[in-house]
Amino acid sequence: MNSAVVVFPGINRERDMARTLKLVSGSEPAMVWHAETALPSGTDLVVIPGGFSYGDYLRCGAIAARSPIMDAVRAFAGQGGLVLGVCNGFQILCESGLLPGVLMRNQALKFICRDVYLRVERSDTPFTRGYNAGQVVRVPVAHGEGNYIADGETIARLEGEGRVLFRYAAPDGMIDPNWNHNGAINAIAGILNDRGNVLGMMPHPENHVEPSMGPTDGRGLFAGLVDHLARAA
Amino acid sequence: MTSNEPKITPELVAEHGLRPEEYQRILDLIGREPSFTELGIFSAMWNEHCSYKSSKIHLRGLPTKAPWVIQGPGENAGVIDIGDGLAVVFKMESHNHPSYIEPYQGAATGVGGILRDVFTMGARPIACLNALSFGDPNHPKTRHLVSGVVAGVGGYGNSFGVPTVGGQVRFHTRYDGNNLVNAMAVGLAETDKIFYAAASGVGMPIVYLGSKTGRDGIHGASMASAEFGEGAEEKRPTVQVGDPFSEKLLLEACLEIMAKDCVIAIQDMGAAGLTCSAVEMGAKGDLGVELELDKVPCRETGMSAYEMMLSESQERMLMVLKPEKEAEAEAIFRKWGLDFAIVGYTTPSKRFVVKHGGVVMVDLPIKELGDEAPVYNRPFSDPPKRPVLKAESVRPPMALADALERLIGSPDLCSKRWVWEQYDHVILGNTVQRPGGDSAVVRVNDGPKALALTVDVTPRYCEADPFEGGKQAVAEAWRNLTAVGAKPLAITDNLNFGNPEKPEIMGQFVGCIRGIAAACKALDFPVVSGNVSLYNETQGRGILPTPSIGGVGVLDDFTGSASLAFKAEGEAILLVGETVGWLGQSMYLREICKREDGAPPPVDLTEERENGDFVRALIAGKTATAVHDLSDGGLLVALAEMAMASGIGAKLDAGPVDTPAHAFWFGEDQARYLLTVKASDAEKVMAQGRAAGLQVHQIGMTGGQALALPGERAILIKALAERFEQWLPMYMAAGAA
Amino acid sequence: MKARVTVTLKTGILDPQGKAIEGALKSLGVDGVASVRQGKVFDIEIAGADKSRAEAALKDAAEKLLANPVIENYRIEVTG
Amino acid sequence: MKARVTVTLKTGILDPQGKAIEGALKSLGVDGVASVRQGKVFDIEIAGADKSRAEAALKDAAEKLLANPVIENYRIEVTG
Ligand SMILES: Nc1ncnc2c1ncn2[C@@H]1O[C@H](COP(=O)(O)OP(=O)(O)O)[C@@H](O)[C@H]1O
Ligand SMILES: [Mg+2]
Repeated sequence: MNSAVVVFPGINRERDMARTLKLVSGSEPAMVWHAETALPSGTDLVVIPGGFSYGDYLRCGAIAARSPIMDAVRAFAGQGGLVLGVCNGFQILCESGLLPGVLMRNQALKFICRDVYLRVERSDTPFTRGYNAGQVVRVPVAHGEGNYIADGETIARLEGEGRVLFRYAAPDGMIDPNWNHNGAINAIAGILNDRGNVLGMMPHPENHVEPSMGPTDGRGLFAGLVDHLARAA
Repeated sequence: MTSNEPKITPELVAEHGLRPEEYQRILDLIGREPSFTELGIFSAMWNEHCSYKSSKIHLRGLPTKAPWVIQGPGENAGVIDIGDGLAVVFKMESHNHPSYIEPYQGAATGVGGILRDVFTMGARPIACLNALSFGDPNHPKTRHLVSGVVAGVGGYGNSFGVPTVGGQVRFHTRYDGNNLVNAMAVGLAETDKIFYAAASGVGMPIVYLGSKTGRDGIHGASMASAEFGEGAEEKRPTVQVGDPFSEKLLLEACLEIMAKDCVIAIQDMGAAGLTCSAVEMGAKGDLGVELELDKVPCRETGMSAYEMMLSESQERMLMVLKPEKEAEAEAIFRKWGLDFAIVGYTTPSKRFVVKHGGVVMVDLPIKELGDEAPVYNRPFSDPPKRPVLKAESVRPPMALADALERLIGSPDLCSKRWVWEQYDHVILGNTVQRPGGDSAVVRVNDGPKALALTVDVTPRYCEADPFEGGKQAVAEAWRNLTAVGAKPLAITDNLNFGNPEKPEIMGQFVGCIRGIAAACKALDFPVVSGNVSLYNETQGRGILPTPSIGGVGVLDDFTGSASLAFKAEGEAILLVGETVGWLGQSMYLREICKREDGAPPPVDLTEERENGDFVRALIAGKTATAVHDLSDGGLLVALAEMAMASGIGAKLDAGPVDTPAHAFWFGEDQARYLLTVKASDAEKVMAQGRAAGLQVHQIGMTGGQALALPGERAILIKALAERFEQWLPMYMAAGAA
Repeated sequence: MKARVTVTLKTGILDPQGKAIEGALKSLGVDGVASVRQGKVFDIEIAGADKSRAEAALKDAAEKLLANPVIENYRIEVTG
Repeated sequence: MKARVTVTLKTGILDPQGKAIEGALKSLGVDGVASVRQGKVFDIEIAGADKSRAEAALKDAAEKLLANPVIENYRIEVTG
């Protein structure tokens, strides 16, 4: 798997992401600085990691979404390339127009770092083939602005087209406001673009992949991607 | 030295916090009247914060050496060797007053400052901790302060990208007008790539790095600077605003130029900014420094030499650069979007010369600026010894079960989840043990090595008996590191006290330091860095003496670390250490009996060491399945914490007949641990303990869904956990945002 | 030239911050507060003296970056 | 009654937000941007029709909560 991790000033989970990509896929990702205008040739997967790009000043992800490398990411996605945005990456994808909607401040107006439970809604996508539909996975979140909203029409489309891939849930998989820590509409934790090749999600699967460190539920996402790309090749 | 600077008057001198005799010392030293800018520089260098004038002679008594200490106190941070060519760089620092004035920014810039101290030395920060003391929960400002401080600590660390993995939060009315914010940062470096502040070589370029200089945090001459003209009020912000985004860039840029071998010396600009950093670099290297202020990147126009020299704008550094590396270093800083300017040179003269607009504004002997700072041996008086409170004299006002429920839901003992969930504690992917245990455990690189980190102090003990309290703070840190299986290596201290000009406060200070020193010596646990914060007083009333101790230990293999949660039903619960039932200064006495009196529990350092070594060996041998040290609240509270962490209860035996039950279960005797072992191992472990001359007794078995004490109603773990988690969120939700 | 761009949330978009402030003001006993919504202002210095050119630049700034049209409206004033 | 409280940073106080936005606008090529400072607005509905009473309440709100006088200035407008 040839992955590329895009690094904006202020991004701070790029090392976590790179370590996980290496661990699961066996190959080192390329680190791509925001001022570049092209992705390394042969890239199969672009990852925009978490952090506080440009301090998240103005709105989270807003400034990064307008940097030069994002034109290349847009073109890559336009050709069907796989793009994964995690946390700040999700926010950047929304701000850049690659995904609909916006991430508002958490309902409780506080940054929250804790393990949450996600219900995987579908397993027939490149991002979730490592899971079973309905499976509940435990991964950490760490954000102040993860409260997903979009207008009614957009939400209806996302739901209607099965583009909500992850939802915050109780450990038993039930959707329950008590387990929706940021107040996202329909408990949305991760969504797909209309073409199915761009995923944005708030939680950090990359932080739960090593057995010696604790839960490994995040691994399925990356393992699924490796598998998908291997088959496509 | 002309210009339109104000004339030096006795009032101006006083406003700079300099006493007449201190001013006389300046006159004697330089043989003339100082310029206004020079006065500002003296005031910055000779204030308590920079000169340690009240504390210096006492700090000298702290043990600072051990074979694993690479750098003790005196640099930006302490450095210890953890083997495999790796070093840990760490320090703790206070930002108390700013956090009272502007809680969010005050706390945020406190975190920013300590992170800079660590990465200035070439270390990548891998963890932060914080110790917070607030006033009475019912004081009208407390909630606002808690909310702002916690958001500020989190806001900076989360954005910078370092996990905040541990700390302390306490409430007491004695912090009403003086909340404490102590922030600790821990970084990792290679032992042969540590960077220091001492300049070397004459004619070397001095480079200014980072953010631009503004009029942030210029203290002292409030009236004097008002003479500068209209809008003086507007020009005099005393609160700095943090910019974690810039600091993150500064970190990456600094580590990059260090890796490229561009740096001779480097120093962050902290308190007294450019002044302190430039003087320190020169003085430590036995060199003079000449600065050209017209080259300093400024955020505002028309800044005077005085303002530039005293500005405390954040996210800045000063570096002595290898001249041949100039272009390379500059390119790195430009890439990260940061300012880079050569603002001066080292000189052979041992003088500190500052020019502005072609005029020499400052010309002072550089070594004397620091070395000749006044040193005071302030009078101190030992506080009266408090009587030892006999357990028999304390009547239990309620049943044990009720007391436990009340204690576990009290402000100091309740869960601090509300706080640490606002801190990203998992970023970097190395947090093996998250907040909530005895020590945080953070993997080093990809392991198997790991660090154990903790911050501890029990201010009520320090107040009742400074010497025992100082010992206890160190012993508790050592115990917490031991409880996860780590070998304790070294500490940083942050000494928060009231007004040192009062003999009784000075007595607390001296007593605590002596206690700290005694414990450090006995436990081979030297002090490698620290910070002193004095004058924490409002309306003549000082804070509780609060010497926060930040401890660092090492584990050879993180997968072998112990945690406090019970692991299985049917295991034997062992208590290590002697229990006499010490109620003086206990949480039970304060929260249940509403009394704060008596002598605090004495700390037997030999016992501390023997018990700790015994427990650590049981962890290393994988015999101990869960471990927890005993502290605030005593035995029953510790048991409750182990049970709540696991959801498994315990069936407990009756305590000894000759100790009152409430004293046995809630007494705060020191040097104790609780651990669980397989039932089949219990006899063997107790025999080992006896053979070593230690007290090791079985007190019950794990199992069930409650804590079952003989003769008491069962205490359901679930109900207990609800109380434990409830207080802080409820308290915070009850007030205005 | 000095200008101000004010960015406010569109009607109908939930404003948790505004709500929290509203609650806080009420519990502080501030008289008669019925609702609060929070927005942002940007005070911008623009080079040059041509007002209509400045306005065009500000519009550009607002649309390219300062406001997110999914949730926000903006208003421009050149103040002098 | 409708009112707006505008809270801005005092001169000289560092505005990291403004600085980052300024940089972004420049690199987006927005014409002539020299500096940006960011502030907040609060659009507040006040019950009753007494303007001076409303102003007093808003002043109270600004001082108690909306602005931190150490670093911020505020301005009140009752708009109708
Ligand atoms: N209480 C203390 N115990 C040990 N060392 C201390 C103590 N207080 C200060 N020091 C040491 O004195 C030096 C100067 O401290 P400080 O002025 O706080 O550093 P900085 O200039 O980095 O802010 C540091 O090396 C610090 O570690
Ligand atoms: Mg320093």
